[in-house]
Amino acid sequence: MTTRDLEVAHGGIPVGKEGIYSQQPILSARKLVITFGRVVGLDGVDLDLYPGEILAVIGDNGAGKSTLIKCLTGAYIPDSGEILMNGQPVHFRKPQDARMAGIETVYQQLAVVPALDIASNLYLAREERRKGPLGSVFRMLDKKGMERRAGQAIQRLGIQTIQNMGQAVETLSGGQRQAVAVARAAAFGSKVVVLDEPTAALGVKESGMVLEMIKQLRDGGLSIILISHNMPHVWEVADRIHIQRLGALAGVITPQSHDMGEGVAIMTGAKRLAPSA
Amino acid sequence: MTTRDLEVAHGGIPVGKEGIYSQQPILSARKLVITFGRVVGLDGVDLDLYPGEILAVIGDNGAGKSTLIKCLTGAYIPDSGEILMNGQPVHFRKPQDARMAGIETVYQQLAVVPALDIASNLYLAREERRKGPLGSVFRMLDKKGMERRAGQAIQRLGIQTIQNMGQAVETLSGGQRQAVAVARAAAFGSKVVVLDEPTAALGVKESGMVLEMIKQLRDGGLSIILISHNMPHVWEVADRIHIQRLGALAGVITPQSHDMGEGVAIMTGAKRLAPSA
Amino acid sequence: ACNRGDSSSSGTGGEAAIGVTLITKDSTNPFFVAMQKGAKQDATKNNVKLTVASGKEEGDDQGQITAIEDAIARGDKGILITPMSNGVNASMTKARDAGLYVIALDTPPDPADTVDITFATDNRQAGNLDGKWAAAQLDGKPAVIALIDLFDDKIVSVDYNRDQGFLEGMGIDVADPKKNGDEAKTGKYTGGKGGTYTIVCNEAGQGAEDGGRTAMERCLAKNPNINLVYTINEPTAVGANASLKAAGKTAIIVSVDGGCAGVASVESGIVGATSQQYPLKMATLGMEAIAKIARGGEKPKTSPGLDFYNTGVALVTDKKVDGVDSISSDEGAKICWGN
Amino acid sequence: MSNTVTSAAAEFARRQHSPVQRVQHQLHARPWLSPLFLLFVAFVVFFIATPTFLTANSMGILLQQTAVVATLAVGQTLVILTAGIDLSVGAIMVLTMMVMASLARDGGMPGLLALLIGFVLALAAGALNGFLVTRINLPPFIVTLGTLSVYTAIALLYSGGESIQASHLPGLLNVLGDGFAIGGFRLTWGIVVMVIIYAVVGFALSQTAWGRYVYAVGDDPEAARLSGVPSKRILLAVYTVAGLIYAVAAWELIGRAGAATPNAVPDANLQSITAVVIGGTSLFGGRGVLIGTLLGALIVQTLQFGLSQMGVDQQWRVLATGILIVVAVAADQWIRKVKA
Amino acid sequence: MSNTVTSAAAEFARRQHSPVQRVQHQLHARPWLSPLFLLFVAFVVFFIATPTFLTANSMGILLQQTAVVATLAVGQTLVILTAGIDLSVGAIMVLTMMVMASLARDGGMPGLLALLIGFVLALAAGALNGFLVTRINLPPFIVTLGTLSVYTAIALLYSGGESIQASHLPGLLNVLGDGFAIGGFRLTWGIVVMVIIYAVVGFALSQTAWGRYVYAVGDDPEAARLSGVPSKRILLAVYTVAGLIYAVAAWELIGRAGAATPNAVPDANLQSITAVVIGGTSLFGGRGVLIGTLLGALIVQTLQFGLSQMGVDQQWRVLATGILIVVAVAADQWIRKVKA
Ligand SMILES: Nc1ncnc2c1ncn2[C@@H]1O[C@H](COP(=O)(O)OP(=O)(O)OP(=O)(O)O)[C@@H](O)[C@H]1O
Ligand SMILES: Nc1ncnc2c1ncn2[C@@H]1O[C@H](COP(=O)(O)OP(=O)(O)OP(=O)(O)O)[C@@H](O)[C@H]1O
Ligand SMILES: OC[C@H]1O[C@](O)(CO)[C@@H](O)[C@@H]1O
Ligand SMILES: [Mg+2]
Ligand SMILES: [Mg+2]
Repeated sequence: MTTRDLEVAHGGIPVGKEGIYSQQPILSARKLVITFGRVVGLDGVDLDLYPGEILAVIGDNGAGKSTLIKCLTGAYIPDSGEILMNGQPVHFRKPQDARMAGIETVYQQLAVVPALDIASNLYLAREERRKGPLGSVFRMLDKKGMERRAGQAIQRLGIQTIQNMGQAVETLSGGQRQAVAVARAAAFGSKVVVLDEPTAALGVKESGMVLEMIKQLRDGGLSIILISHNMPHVWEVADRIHIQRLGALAGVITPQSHDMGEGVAIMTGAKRLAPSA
Repeated sequence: MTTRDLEVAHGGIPVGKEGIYSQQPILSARKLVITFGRVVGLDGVDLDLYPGEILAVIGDNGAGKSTLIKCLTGAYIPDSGEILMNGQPVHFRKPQDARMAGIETVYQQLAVVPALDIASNLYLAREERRKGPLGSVFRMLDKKGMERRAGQAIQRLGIQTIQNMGQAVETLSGGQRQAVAVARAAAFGSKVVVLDEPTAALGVKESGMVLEMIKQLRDGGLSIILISHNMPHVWEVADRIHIQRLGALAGVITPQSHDMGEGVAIMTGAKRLAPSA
Repeated sequence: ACNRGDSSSSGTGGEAAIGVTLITKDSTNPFFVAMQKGAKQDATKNNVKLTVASGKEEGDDQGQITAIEDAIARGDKGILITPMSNGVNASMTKARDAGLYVIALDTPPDPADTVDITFATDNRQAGNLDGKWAAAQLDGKPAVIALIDLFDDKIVSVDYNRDQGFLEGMGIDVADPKKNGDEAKTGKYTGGKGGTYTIVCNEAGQGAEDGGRTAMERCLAKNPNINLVYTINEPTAVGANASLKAAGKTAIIVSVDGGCAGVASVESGIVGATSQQYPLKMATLGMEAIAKIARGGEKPKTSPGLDFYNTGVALVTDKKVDGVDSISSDEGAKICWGN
Repeated sequence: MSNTVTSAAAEFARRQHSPVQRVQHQLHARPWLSPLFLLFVAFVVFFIATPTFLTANSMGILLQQTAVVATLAVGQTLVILTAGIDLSVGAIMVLTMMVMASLARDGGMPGLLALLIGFVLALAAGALNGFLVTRINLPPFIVTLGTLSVYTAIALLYSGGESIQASHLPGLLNVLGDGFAIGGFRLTWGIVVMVIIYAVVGFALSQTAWGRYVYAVGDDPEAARLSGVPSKRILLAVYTVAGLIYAVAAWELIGRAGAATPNAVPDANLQSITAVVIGGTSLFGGRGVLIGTLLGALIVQTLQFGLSQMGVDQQWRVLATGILIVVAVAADQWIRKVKA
Repeated sequence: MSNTVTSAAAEFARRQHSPVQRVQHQLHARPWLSPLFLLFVAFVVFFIATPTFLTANSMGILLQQTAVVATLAVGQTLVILTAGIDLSVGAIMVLTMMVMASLARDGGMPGLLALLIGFVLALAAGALNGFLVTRINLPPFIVTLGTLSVYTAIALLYSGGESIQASHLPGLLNVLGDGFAIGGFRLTWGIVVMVIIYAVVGFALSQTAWGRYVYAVGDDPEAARLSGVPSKRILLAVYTVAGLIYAVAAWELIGRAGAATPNAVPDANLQSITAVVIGGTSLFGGRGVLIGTLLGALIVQTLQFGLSQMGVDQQWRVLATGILIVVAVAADQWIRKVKA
């Protein structure tokens, strides 16, 4: 029985989203297993992400959420199992491979380079060169341009306390740093954006703006995986919810099929999602 | 006009807590200023923490919350201003000084040593020696004992996915790591416990247990400073709420005097806490 | 600021102090330390303002080149140098082109006319004396030889001259006379009464005690029956002896240097014979020569048949053998250097 | 209370514009200003102490003395910026030098060809380092410690340990020792080449994406990797480029020493690392500017040259240099930290 | 679906108990098993290659040859664990050795007193390093580079550059070169002292709070500081203890070389660092075990000794050692990483 069946069986198709679920998933995982020494990280996990949907992943601490998305984005190489993009098996050996395939990720341990400034981090591995021969021949960076656009991207997330884009990321507050990482993913994701607890360090207003941004990205046609411990946020934006428990998939629900309490109950093991419930 | 007046003027004395506010604050800050190059971190901030209370600190990203508690706990040395413990000026030159004075802190960028295991981190700088001459003469550590007690401390926070106390902290999930830091502060705080976003990475259940623990600590007579972006959490446990805005103190309220919406409005500058409101 | 004049030349004409730099290979080898000390004393006598410099360690050509340039910039009149290798030849030439007198000590450069003159031990001869003496001592017995050389990662003339000179003295065919270790490992030696020989090892001791010990240990582990040990210099001999002692073995040790410590070892029987060198003489002669030439005097001449001025070498041993000139440890102690 | 806030902020704003603050800001923005200042102080002191120091001639010599190590230190800076270390600096230089010289000896091969072969060899030697670091995942210290022995041994075995005098070599191999004089100030082509290398690599580090990657990989390799920086390719490139730079140093050295010699600059490792570290680059990677390295190399050389011009003896010079290095770096730290 | 999960978990559980998995687990828990294994392989190879290698006599010699560097490397390990580096290792040893020997020369002072003064001096020299690192906040590389020069110069100036033969020294200063034999296997007191130092420091590192602090300070200085670890005190202690250990090495060296000599072990820095790094300790601090250092020192010495017993020529030995170091560390990494 595949995850597809499960979801239809339990969560059903989210209201008003029927169309996209007849398409092929843009990203799928089949029976992913990964172990660290004696610790089992993932224990045969399936996942499907459809075009234009927001798939939330929830689960207790240590349930394997971050490990799962690391496997999906090339940061970890699973011991076994398969990853498919648009139905084709893919083998991401490194995060760069996933980026090339259009998957942009905000990792939980924010992948920012401490000594580099905000603009450099935002454009890291995505640098823009100057116009003309200075750029094409001498490969000179368009520093001014990148700084200006970085400022706009950060502003869009409502972070007003950052005073200049030349500040080293290591001197930023926790939330400011997270905003940099989120802004980067939002700016560059072309097909899939994966966000591992993107609002954990953000304030009320800033969180709201990130949720808004996520919806906009979805409406723009991107697919999104959102990991969060904030249930109201999840129920607000998610189309479907993948519940991870003790390294395994406990089931897929939708905000329509289950309420927050039920979701949490499944997540903590208080309730089981019976195959025919 | 002092913070004390302000609070009485606006927040008033929290219901049922009248007694403690006639005592001397256990920890106070007066006109703290700190700058980083051209960035103003704190701009003359006052703070009072009374015995046996939970003081929440809220504010937008970059408002100076972490900077404030770093100054209070010896991690930063303020450029000017005064810190008092029980009315006596103190000069913490390093975090260890604050610890010696009974202040235990969970920093936002969790101060855990990546390569050390969970038990070692929990007991870092608090090690216990073996009984008998092995401990007193040879200063041998009681590794077994510390591991056992560490396991219990972690369990108390509801983290069930940690499989052994000998696991290096760098291999833990974000939430597991946070749990280690919180468990440490809870175990060793003797007068004041400072928690900078202690539940940011925690799951629903685990967050709940940490809030429970915070209340227990308070009920046990400790004073607590809690920084959080989670307004429901704050309104649930805080006795008073210090609102930080753009590096300065915007006012002190209580959950009784203001509701969440008002709190957020003050925090974001949508509403001002007029001296005579 | 560029033309503040040169204080050393603005004195009282002919009697003004002249600047001279002494550049040794390193500053830790007792031999060079003695040379520096001697030179300092001679400097006062000759009204010379002496600056002492050296490479950081054996093999530091660049350090010597820098020291030469420094001397030129300082306006010195002459340089006394124990050239590290041919790598410094060009700089010595540059110094001479700039009008300085360059005198080599201890190690003749190749070609010899790179410098104005060299005052040195005949290192080939030094090794040769050791070899002849050792062959005679063996008295026809089979020779089981350990060769404790200077380096295994650099090629330096004293290294092969002494090693190959020693083997030549023993009467062993050395194949390429400028290459250590390419001779047959076994065969016959013709020195003394003649006999068979085995070369157990060529090991590098870095010219120091601890290196000498490690080298000798390796040799002994290969063949515990070694009865003849050649060492590049006396510090090496000390280490080699410590190793023999620890292993409870005895062997004839020969060496080069003749420092006071080395001569004492000869007296106590630890070292059988050592070829004594005269670093102070090198320094003195060099200093006098420069002082003289710089004040308009004449250049000294090289020793007959050699392209350098031979400062002499004498074999110090208390077991004199026929056909090899030597002096006793008592005599050696009177003219030794260092402590 | 809002009064307090405003006044503190205002006070701070005032302080911002005090001259000391402004100097401090410059020092933060341009971290090499402080070593430059130290160098200047050293110049003034030596100028007062000895007449032969600040002459056109001496300055030319000082630059010549600095050129080879300063060039090596460019490669070393690249490697250290990636949180690596290169102990094979000197070995690659010597190997290249001996191969170039042996090939071209007495017209055996045209100078240009010999030079090119040397460059390719150095590039390969650097690439091998990079390969071992990136593919076999070995610590750079171990890799370059190993190749230090290997390249040194090959250089010795190949050259038979003998040096080759300039007179046996084609002009091209010697040309970097030649130069031109501006007044009494003699500049060699070697110095010119060194300056060009600083300019080119400095440009690459500060103005191109490649340079950012070098910093990123050194500062936080995991974050760089997760951000999509092609870390392994960058590392491989760094070691390879470093090899190439050591070949240029080899060329300079032939001109400078007037010979190719297998035992040149035995402490090239320590000297090049010292220039980098005194220049303010962190041994932990990711932090530093290239121009600092040049200043670092100049500071060390200036101390030694100045003391030697003063006629200070070797032992005392070693002592003084040791003390001065510590004092210089302490002063540097202090200057940067001063609070108004 | 629950089926899938269970079977994957079960499969994993099965794999856990395969022999390979168990070996792997041991390798992770005891990282020094893998260098130990490599050492064993080297022994077997040399045993087959040459009859003189695996004899009681040779083994005694091998240990004696390793002792001094292995002792120095204990101090170096402490420093490197704190993410520092000590370039003054050899300088402190030589300075101590010359002072001890000069004082006691020809009965000038009782051996014990001279020894104690030497120890105090080394302690002070180490403490000065620590002071500069912790109070003036200078990078350890710079500090010890500076004191390397300073201590070396003082040693030379003090001793006049002359060595002092054992025959002029009291028995106590020489005693570590003496020993006893078990069959043909000769152990010196120097080896015994070295083993004791490993035991004591190893105990302190693994069993005491102090040891944890050393690791913590090296792994994440900021986290350690915020956790209340007295970082500066620990660093100061580390450099001071390291100084003391170098004094012991000086004592061992007098016994071994049969003389106190100012140019002993010129590459003590590189040798001690090499032992530490080959032993698996990270140059970035916070990771490593002391016993690895001993194995690292033994591996290098075994390669050199074994090759020399095989009669390999000098240049080729340098070449082979270089290659073998890289291969050994690569094999080490590979062994640790093997997946079932
Ligand atoms: N490199 C590693 N080595 C050992 N164990 C690991 C490693 N990485 C992850 N783990 C373990 O795998 C399990 C899953 O971790 P993961 O980070 O995926 O959890 P998570 O669901 O993201 O939790 P959180 O909500 O706390 O972020 C945890 O028990 C963790 O300790
Ligand atoms: N070392 C530093 N150098 C420069 N600026 C700094 C430094 N530390 C903090 N800042 C700046 O000070 C301001 C306050 O930061 P702080 O970390 O106190 O914010 P915060 O209120 O804790 O925010 P968050 O909710 O995001 O954690 C921010 O603008 C930050 O960029
Ligand atoms: O190391 C070689 C050098 O050592 C000496 O023998 C002195 O001990 C010198 O004559 C020689 O140049
Ligand atoms: Mg996670
Ligand atoms: Mg914060």
